[in-house]
Amino acid sequence: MALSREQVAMRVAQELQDGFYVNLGIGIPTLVANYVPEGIEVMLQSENGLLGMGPYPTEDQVDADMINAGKETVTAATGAAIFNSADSFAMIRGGHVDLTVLGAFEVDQQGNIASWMIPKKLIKGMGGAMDLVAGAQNIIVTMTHASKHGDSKLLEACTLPLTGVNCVKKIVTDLAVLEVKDGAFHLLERAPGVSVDEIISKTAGKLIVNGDIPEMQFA
Amino acid sequence: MALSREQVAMRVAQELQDGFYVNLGIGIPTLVANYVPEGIEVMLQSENGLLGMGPYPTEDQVDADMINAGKETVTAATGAAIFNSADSFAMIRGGHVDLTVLGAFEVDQQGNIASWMIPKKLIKGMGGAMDLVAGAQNIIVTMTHASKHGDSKLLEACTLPLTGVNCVKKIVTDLAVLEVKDGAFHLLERAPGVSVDEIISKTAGKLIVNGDIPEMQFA
Amino acid sequence: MAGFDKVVTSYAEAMDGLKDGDTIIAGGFGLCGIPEGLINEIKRKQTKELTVVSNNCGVDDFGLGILLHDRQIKKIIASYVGENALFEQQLLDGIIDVELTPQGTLAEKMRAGGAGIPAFYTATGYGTPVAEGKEVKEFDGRPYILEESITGEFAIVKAWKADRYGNLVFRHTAMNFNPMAATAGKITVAEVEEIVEPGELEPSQIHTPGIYVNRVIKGNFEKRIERVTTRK
Amino acid sequence: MAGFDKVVTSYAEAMDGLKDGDTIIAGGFGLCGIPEGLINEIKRKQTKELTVVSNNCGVDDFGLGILLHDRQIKKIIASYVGENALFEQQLLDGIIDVELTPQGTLAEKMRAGGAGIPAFYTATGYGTPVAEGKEVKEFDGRPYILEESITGEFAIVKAWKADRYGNLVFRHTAMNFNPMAATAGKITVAEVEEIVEPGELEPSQIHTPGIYVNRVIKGNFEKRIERVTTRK
Repeated sequence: MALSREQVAMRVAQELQDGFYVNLGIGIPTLVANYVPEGIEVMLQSENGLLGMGPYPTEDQVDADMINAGKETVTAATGAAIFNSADSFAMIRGGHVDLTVLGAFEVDQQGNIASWMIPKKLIKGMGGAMDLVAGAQNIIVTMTHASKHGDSKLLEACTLPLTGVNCVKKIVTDLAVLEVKDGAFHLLERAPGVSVDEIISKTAGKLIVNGDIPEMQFA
Repeated sequence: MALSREQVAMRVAQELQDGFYVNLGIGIPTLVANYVPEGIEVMLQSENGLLGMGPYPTEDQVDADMINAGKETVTAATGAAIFNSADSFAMIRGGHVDLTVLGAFEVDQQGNIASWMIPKKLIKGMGGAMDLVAGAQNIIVTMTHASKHGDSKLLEACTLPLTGVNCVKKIVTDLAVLEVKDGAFHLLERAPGVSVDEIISKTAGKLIVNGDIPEMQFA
Repeated sequence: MAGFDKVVTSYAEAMDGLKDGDTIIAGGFGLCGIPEGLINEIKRKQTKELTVVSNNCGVDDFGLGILLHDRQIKKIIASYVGENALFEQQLLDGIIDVELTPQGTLAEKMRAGGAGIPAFYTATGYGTPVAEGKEVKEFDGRPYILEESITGEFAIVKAWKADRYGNLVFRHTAMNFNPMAATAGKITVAEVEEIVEPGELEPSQIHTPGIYVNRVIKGNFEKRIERVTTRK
Repeated sequence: MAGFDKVVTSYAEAMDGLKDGDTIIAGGFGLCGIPEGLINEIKRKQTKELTVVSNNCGVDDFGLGILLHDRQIKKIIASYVGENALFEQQLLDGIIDVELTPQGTLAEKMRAGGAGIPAFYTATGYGTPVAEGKEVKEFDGRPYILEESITGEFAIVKAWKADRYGNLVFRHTAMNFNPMAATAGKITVAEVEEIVEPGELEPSQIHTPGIYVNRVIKGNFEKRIERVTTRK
């Protein structure tokens, strides 16, 4: 069965390593913070200028001057640093953030990603997404494998305006975990109960299936 | 008679305006701070990262962490700001410093300046001089009009490696005040008791002498 | 003798000299850390044909969004304008022009503008619509695009504390774009919560040195929050 | 679980991994704000063929100058090296190579290196020997030269206070090049006067966020002064 949003976040959280500085995008990526494995510490970067993002505030703690990149009220974790947006993106562009997790409309087999614009429908702007995909050491994309209409989001070539090129390394969808390399999607894991055939049928781009594909493990 | 170092500094100080941010180079330029006209406030920038440089410290106040661009111990004036060297040169390069006063080996009629290197004799490095002459809104050069051997330092074209091009606006020497524009030195004032003929004889570059040249006034 | 006293007491004085067609660089991220009173004054002045450089354009009835009602903005350079229905309508109607710019590139363009750096290379946006018409150059085998700096006739920023010399300190994440914006204006105006005497701010803890700031005004802030999100 | 605890207790550990031929970016201006103990450790290790990027090269018997005695430095990128007789001798003898770089350009090259900006344009040095071999481009009718960024295998910096996460605060003008240097090393080591617990440094007053710092060591500093200048 396809994973829930929470399960996708749980699976992504397994990619975290102790001491990682991580930037989590809006939506499912934000949920990843709830599933950091035990025994591991990560520090969250918020691109408006906060390293060491804490949990949401209690009602008493709400402060208009303390928000995250999603414009939500947040807190600073112990040992946090706050800086201006140029310094924040210096950090991102300079490759100092270990991992970025973000959503996308489409990803293609070259590791290109489209996530910010649907011509004539959605022109809100790219915010920090282009900087993040150009700068992070490692990028994981979370999204549903296919649209509501069943159209694959894992393509031979993106059809929408791009956010970045040759940058996506890993994809966690509601159906599978895939690696992107050498111009193809490589199937690594499948969601519990989801068949390889279903994944093949919903992947429009070049898909490599090598040997037995294990099911994802959730503790 | 030729001006003393102190008199050159006094004459330069007459160029200061209320509210000016000023960078003073090593040597005579440093002395300018002693002659700020009454009723005027200026703020001194030291390019290692200090805006609002105060006087030298008393012996008790000496602090290894508090130095100026000449590596001398200094104090911070009330209302000073301290910042890193990239921010300091952003300030300089970005044209936010109103006036830079610095010494030179040679200046030419195009406003070019040579101040940092004598091939095979002196190769210490340019420090911040190239940034200062490229960035300041206004540059005044202080130097002796001619060398000990009588060679003019105001040339048709500099012979030494340049610090910057087309940047010097005004020159205060021990003999004269000159403006540099339209490819020539324009004589504005002469030192008390110094004749126009002497200045002409010691100026190798193109010199424009227009009408009567007044003597410098010292209060 | 004015010396370095930058304090002004009226908004009219704070925005004096702003004229039709000017470029305004504005600090703030969403509604956080925005110079509310200075924006209101621009609305009051009815200055037109403005180019506004800001990460966002406020919301319909707050922040820079209020300048849309009377069509004061001709062009906006921003990274995200998705919170504003009126903006979208004016964009579709061709009343307003938008230059969408990646957030980090925008921050760096402002910094470069203030720092005398006319252009810099970045990998951000390479291969995307952002790269169209821009120079590409490879360094170490990776392609980068050339981005030019931004300056404006005015910069308007919001700070927490200022001293009379214009030294600024920002509070928490209300810092955001404000320090870079402050460097990029020919005239920079800071609207602040508190004005203190010179010497009260620790020199090495000043975020924006006074050299960048021409005018300081004490403001009253509503500090509206876009998304109040809490835990139990 | 190491988490984010960056504190090491020996200089050997602090400089572990440094090898012949590496590039080291060093903070400090003259003898002010230099990582004295880390420099001593590099001398002890006798690492050779180093490229050192630093505004200055210390004096004969203190700071980076001590690395000259055993010819550990192959090349230095600096703005001013006039305080060091041994340096001048090695330069004349062709033992050491020097790339003189304007001070502001040097600071910006380090910042760019840390910030993922491979190159930027500056007017500094145009028309001088510094411009030789560099691309020139006009913006608004003024010529600028293209300067490339600098990074190194190691960065060594000196801070006043650090917390265990590597957040750094610098003291007075001992800040100088340290914050930029800290961003430009693959491995950045901070030698500090005091180590405090996370949470003790005010977040918005941290000069260098811990993300840039890999190792922190508490040092003992002589803090030699080059020119003690006093008034009565």
